[in-house]
Amino acid sequence: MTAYLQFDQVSKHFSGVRALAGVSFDAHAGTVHGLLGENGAGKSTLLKILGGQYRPDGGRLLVNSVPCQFNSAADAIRAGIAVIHQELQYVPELTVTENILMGRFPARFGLIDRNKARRMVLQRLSEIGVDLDPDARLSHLSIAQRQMVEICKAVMQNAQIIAFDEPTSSLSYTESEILFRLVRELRSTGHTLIYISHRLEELYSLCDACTIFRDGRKIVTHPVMAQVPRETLIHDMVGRELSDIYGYRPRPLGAQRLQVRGLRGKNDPTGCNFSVRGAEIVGFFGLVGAGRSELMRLLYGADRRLAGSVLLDGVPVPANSPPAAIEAGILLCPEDRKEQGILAQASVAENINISCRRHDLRVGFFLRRNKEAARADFFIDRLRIKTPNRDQEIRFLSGGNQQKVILARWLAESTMKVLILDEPTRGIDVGAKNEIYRIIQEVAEQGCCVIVVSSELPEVLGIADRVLVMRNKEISGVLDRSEATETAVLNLALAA
Amino acid sequence: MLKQFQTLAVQTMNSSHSSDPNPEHDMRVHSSEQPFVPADKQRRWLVEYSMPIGYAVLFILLSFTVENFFSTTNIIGLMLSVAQIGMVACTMMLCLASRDFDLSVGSTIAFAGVLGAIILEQTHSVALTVIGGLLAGALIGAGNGVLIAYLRVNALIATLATMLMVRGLAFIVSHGQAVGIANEDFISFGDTRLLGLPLPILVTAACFVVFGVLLNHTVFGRNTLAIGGNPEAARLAGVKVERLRVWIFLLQGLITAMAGLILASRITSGQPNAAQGFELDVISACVLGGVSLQGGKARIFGVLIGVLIMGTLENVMNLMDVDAFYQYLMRGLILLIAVLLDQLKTTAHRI
Amino acid sequence: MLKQFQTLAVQTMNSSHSSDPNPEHDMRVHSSEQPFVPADKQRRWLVEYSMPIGYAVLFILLSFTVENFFSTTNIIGLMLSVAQIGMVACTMMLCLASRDFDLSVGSTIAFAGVLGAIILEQTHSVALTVIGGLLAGALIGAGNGVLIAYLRVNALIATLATMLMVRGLAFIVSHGQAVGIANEDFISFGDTRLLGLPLPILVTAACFVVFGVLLNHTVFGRNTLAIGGNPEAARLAGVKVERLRVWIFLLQGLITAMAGLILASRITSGQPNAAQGFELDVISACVLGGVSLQGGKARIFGVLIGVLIMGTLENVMNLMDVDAFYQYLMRGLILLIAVLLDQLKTTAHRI
Amino acid sequence: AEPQKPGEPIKIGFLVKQAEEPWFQDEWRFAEQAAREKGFTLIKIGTPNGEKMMAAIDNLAAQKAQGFVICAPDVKLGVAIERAAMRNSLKVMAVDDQLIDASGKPVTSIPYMGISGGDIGRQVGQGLISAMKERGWQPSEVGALRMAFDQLPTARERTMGAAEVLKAAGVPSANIIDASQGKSDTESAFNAANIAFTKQAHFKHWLVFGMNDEAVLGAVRAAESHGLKSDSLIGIGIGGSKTAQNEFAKPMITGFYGTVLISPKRHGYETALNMYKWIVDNQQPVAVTLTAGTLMTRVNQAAVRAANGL
Ligand SMILES: Nc1ncnc2c1ncn2[C@@H]1O[C@H](COP(=O)(O)OP(=O)(O)OP(=O)(O)O)[C@@H](O)[C@H]1O
Ligand SMILES: Nc1ncnc2c1ncn2[C@@H]1O[C@H](COP(=O)(O)OP(=O)(O)OP(=O)(O)O)[C@@H](O)[C@H]1O
Ligand SMILES: O[C@@H]1[C@@H](O)[C@@H](O)CO[C@H]1O
Ligand SMILES: [Mg+2]
Ligand SMILES: [Mg+2]
Repeated sequence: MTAYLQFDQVSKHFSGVRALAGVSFDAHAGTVHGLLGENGAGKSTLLKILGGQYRPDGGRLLVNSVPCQFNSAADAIRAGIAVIHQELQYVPELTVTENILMGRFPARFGLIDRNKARRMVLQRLSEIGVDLDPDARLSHLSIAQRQMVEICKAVMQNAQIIAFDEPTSSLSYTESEILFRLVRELRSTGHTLIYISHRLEELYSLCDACTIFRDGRKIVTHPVMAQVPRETLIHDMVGRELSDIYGYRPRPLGAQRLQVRGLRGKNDPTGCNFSVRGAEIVGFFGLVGAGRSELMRLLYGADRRLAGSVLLDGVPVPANSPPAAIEAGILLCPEDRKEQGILAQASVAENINISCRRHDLRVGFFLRRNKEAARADFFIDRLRIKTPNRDQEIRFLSGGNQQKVILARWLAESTMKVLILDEPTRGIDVGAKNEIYRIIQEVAEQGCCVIVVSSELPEVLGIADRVLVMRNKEISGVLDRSEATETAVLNLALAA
Repeated sequence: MLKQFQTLAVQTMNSSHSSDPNPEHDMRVHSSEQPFVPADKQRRWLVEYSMPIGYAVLFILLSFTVENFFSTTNIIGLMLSVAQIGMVACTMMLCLASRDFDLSVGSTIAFAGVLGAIILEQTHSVALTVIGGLLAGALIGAGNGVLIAYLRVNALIATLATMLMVRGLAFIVSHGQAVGIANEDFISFGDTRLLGLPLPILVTAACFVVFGVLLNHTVFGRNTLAIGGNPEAARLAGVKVERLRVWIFLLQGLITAMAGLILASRITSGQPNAAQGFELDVISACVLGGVSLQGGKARIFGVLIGVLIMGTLENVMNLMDVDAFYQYLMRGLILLIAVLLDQLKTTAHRI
Repeated sequence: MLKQFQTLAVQTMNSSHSSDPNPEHDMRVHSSEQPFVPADKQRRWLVEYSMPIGYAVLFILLSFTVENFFSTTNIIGLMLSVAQIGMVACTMMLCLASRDFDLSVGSTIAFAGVLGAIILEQTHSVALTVIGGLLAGALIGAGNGVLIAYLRVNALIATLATMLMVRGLAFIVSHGQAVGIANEDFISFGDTRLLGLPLPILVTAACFVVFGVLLNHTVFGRNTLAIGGNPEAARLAGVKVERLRVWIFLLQGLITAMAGLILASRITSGQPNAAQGFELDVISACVLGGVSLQGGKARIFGVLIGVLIMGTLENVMNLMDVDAFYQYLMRGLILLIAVLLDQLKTTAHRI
Repeated sequence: AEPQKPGEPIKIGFLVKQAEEPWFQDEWRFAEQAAREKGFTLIKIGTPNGEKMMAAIDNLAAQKAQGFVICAPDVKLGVAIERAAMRNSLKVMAVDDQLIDASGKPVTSIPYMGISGGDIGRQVGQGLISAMKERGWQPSEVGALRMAFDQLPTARERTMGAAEVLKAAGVPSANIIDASQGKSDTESAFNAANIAFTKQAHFKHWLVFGMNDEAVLGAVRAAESHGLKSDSLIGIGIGGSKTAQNEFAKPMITGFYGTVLISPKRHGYETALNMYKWIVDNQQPVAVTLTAGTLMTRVNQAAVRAANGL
């Protein structure tokens, strides 16, 4: 049987960076082919070549044994290829319908048939099992909902080849399940699917075959993924053994430090109450739109507080001002790295130092270049951020590496008392996750309160001392580490 | 093909977290939980239409307080005074919506007028005049488009350059002198009336209708907003971004040339230094009407209101005989008040 | 907390460069595995410095081909002609870098000059004149900043409004008449020479140095770029976005007022209609120098070159006696060529 | 035209092309004086371009004015003004610049009072020549700097008029140097003149003229930075504005020798008055009234200004 999609010695260089070096592998119709590899291994670059966004420097691409050369995304779409990119590509001011049908509106003489468009989208959305208002603007949706729109957009292209680049990184449990069903359905109807993820569990449950990348090279293709042990995969990916990636170490908890009382923002019907002890790691779990991110932004002062108070060590934290929160020792690493995190045109070093540099300025005003450089290099090294140097603009880094840089920005803070990480390991490879969990523990060990918001259930269970579950903008339950099982948490997240 | 998903999804929910007997409940995490209360709906409506309502209130107020304001002559005069700005604002809206910028419109108005007058002088043919003028405008626009879309020159600089070059051309072809127009047919276009309204006003009205439909009901319009909102996303969705941008500029050039010809007919001459500073007026009207300079946002109705506000302002100040120096002050102040009011609304909307 | 990061950082620096058995060492995926080939480095260097190199080449070429170009008098004249643009371009750079926009600088120049001249006329005190002028500028700037940062008025409209209002004020306080300056101390500032260079040129040079340092070596500068690149991210990273923006505009007002006073001293009078269209010249110079209108990108060196290109262009055309009408054409053309060349470079860089 | 109905208030428009220019401020001031004396309402509108001018005429009609005086942004707007006035049954009179039609002939139906750009220019030229002769400079040795702003037709007419006289008096054409101002302000004039002085460093004596006082002032300042002081430079402007008076008020004599003053009083007061009489008594003004300028220097300034009612 010949493969439906073949990569033949595909290479790609960016100025000074080798992203892909002669990669070859085949993907077959009616299968899901997983791509694995560390951050910056070249996975997304490969999909961008597949989607016609980049042209390869060398090698070629065969679809159904026919060599293809794409000069634009439109060419790839015409060849029956749909790609769901890692960095979501939507138009914030347009509606769900308009985003999904962009480039292919049903129209007569250029006039859009709005009703038909709306019907088409509504039908497909409900077929997939997503409940979304087709007239809502994307800017009003949560990231997870935007991600579902992207998926729907790709599916509606009627492509034979569909590639997913870390689709679950911004989905929570329910949507992920919907997505998995969708992927299996597409497989059963004979589509060729490429699937990138850093979550081994989902790769095992979805993929038939898989290919592992490292530093732009293909390490190995496993025709039957199920037969490959987890350890082998991890070793091939990161080049070393990792036994327990969470590395949880119990530690003595301190006194109550952070107290949140009746905190309420625009969308909350009631206020939220909770508290965190010193040295404690609290995990927040919930389904999409459960209101976790909103709560954290309120706590941090990024959104308008309507009622309630936040006390840190008994002292009230001023509302509505992130700088004041930072002053008080509360830090928030936001969930949306593209919109709220990266300074796209600034260097890696700049992105790391932007906030914490205020501690080591010269004469209160001038920068200390070498100190900042040393700090940047330290984190590049410790988080294994793949970049040619600290002066590279962050937008040229792979998604996972950008996430690491943003994390480094917050981990570099030396005066933190409360560290809030919203979806911190989104898109990060196993090796680096392990490192991040270790740092989180270190931070906690020094008496900080750590709050980790995550939609990855194993992660929450793996690192938290206590799990708070949110549902419908309220905290629906609190579970100690010993009580927090998958079922218990999900019951709280879903129950009426 | 995927029809069974809904049910499948429901099954998953039930099987994996069985406690809920109501299958539909789980899936609808959003809308059901964020219902719009009627009060909210009313407020949204108010917010949506605050600009036209605001303008209507202003209009009524002025009718009662400013002598001679509410009279046919004056209203027609008012509309005539913004006819050119109105036409060009329609295409400028598209241009801004696609995250571009066009400073060359003032020069194009002048050039089209001068060129038209010269052609008319030479050939005495109105048809050739119109064709020549429009063609020149379309070419200028397309040139801008190619520079910006294909050669990726910054729109500000590119259109600043064409602004200078086209103005230069207008001076060169006319030797710096206004070119008189004697042809009655051509001149009469500027003051002929249909249904009591001068033709230029009707043309402007037609522009608003056509470009309103174009923006809201055609692929062209939606794609324009898409490339303004996120060009990369539009490209990845298969939109021919470059071609579209050239078309937008071409249209802009065409309509601007038309405005230039109409102006020439109204003032019975082609003036090489006409319409200086026109570009800022047009862009201001658009921005006042809620078009975002960051692209991706446009409303034809807003632009209409923006244009009317600009015209009313000028008109009322002249009716009230405001001193020329204080007119500057007032214009600035009222511009500020207009956007501040508009701003209050969006802030209210956001929080 | 986590104070050891600092120490750790230093350790890592030391250890990783010695041949230690530290297992972390192998993990350094970056530099070692992706070496920069020298050719690439050279090209990057060329790309980085293409603008200054290009300007240098142009300068040498002109020195040989255009009579009178390369003479002390002419070069000083050239620099003098862009002294005002240069000063204001420094702060405009910051303004654009933070994704803002300022159209009010031309009016502020005029107003500061007129106000200064009036104060001088009344008090005969140079100190009061300077203080008064600068204060007015700072107030105008701060006003812009508050409107834009706190009241969230669109920068284009806000500064267009102040542009109108301030121009109006300039006319009102001077009754539309030039205000003469007779004070020798004040006038001498405009033509005193130090080290052979007129003071205005030295002031401009100082501005470039100060704002270069400000941009690249201070928190202020870095945060300015940050809020331009991604305001939301900057806010979440603890940057006091609103306050910073007000400061940027305040500085802009201050420096612009200084430019206005210097201009008044050079032309020995405060002219209420001075510097019309100045804002576009300044913004063009910045954009020509690679400052992005989308914010987040600025280079002081680029701005300097942008300003010099603008000045040289004008200077050479006058030296070569280019006809006034053709000057428009040439200015547009050369502007285009300059950005096109610059564009080629970034395209080369991108692919 | 039908005679004025009794009882209706009389309103007269006064439209000028550049309201910010001191000249027009003065003109308006004197027109106001006529309005006060005769008890009519004066409506002042600035109309920087053809479009604004058309709007202003419509606006006058809406205010039920009976007539207007205009200095149009461009003289070729004659026909448009004629038609707009007729459409709105308004009486119209031109001031300062005479209106012409498509073929360049004066629009005879519109009475005119004002100056001829060429004549004023020639007056400047004569002033320069006599001052030059007084100092004993040879026409063949002086440089004559024409501050050119040719985008503006009247500016061109004026400077060309001056140049004409200089040539006739023996200044070689080659000695007449153009300095093109990008804008019509002092700084642009400064920069343009600066280059000219750099290029033509061989001239030891200079004559400077331009479209207005600001242009000449810029050139004088530029000359000073080239070491050319009042003893080697004669500049004569046009207008007699505050800019010129400021120069005359300086303790030290500068290169700004004089200016040709035109009388805003006659233009403002008399035109408004004539229009009033036309409306009320149906007394049509004379078709053309030309006013002349007066050369005003540091020495005779007080007398000249007084003679013009300033
Ligand atoms: N436009 C670009 N310019 C320069 N370097 C680039 C560019 N795009 C990607 N790279 C580099 O190419 C390499 C591969 O990136 P890619 O995005 O394919 O990684 P990835 O495997 O998808 O990683 P992740 O898991 O983090 O998403 C990285 O080192 C990245 O920095
Ligand atoms: N800008 C916005 N405008 C309107 N509604 C919003 C906006 N941002 C979020 N929401 C809504 O608020 C709800 C809560 O979102 P939030 O991001 O806090 O949830 P979450 O628990 O963090 O889940 P996730 O981040 O996975 O979506 C979502 O349903 C979303 O639709
Ligand atoms: O524009 C000029 C004005 O400056 C004054 O000189 C009178 O005549 C007008 O034509
Ligand atoms: Mg990737
Ligand atoms: Mg969230």
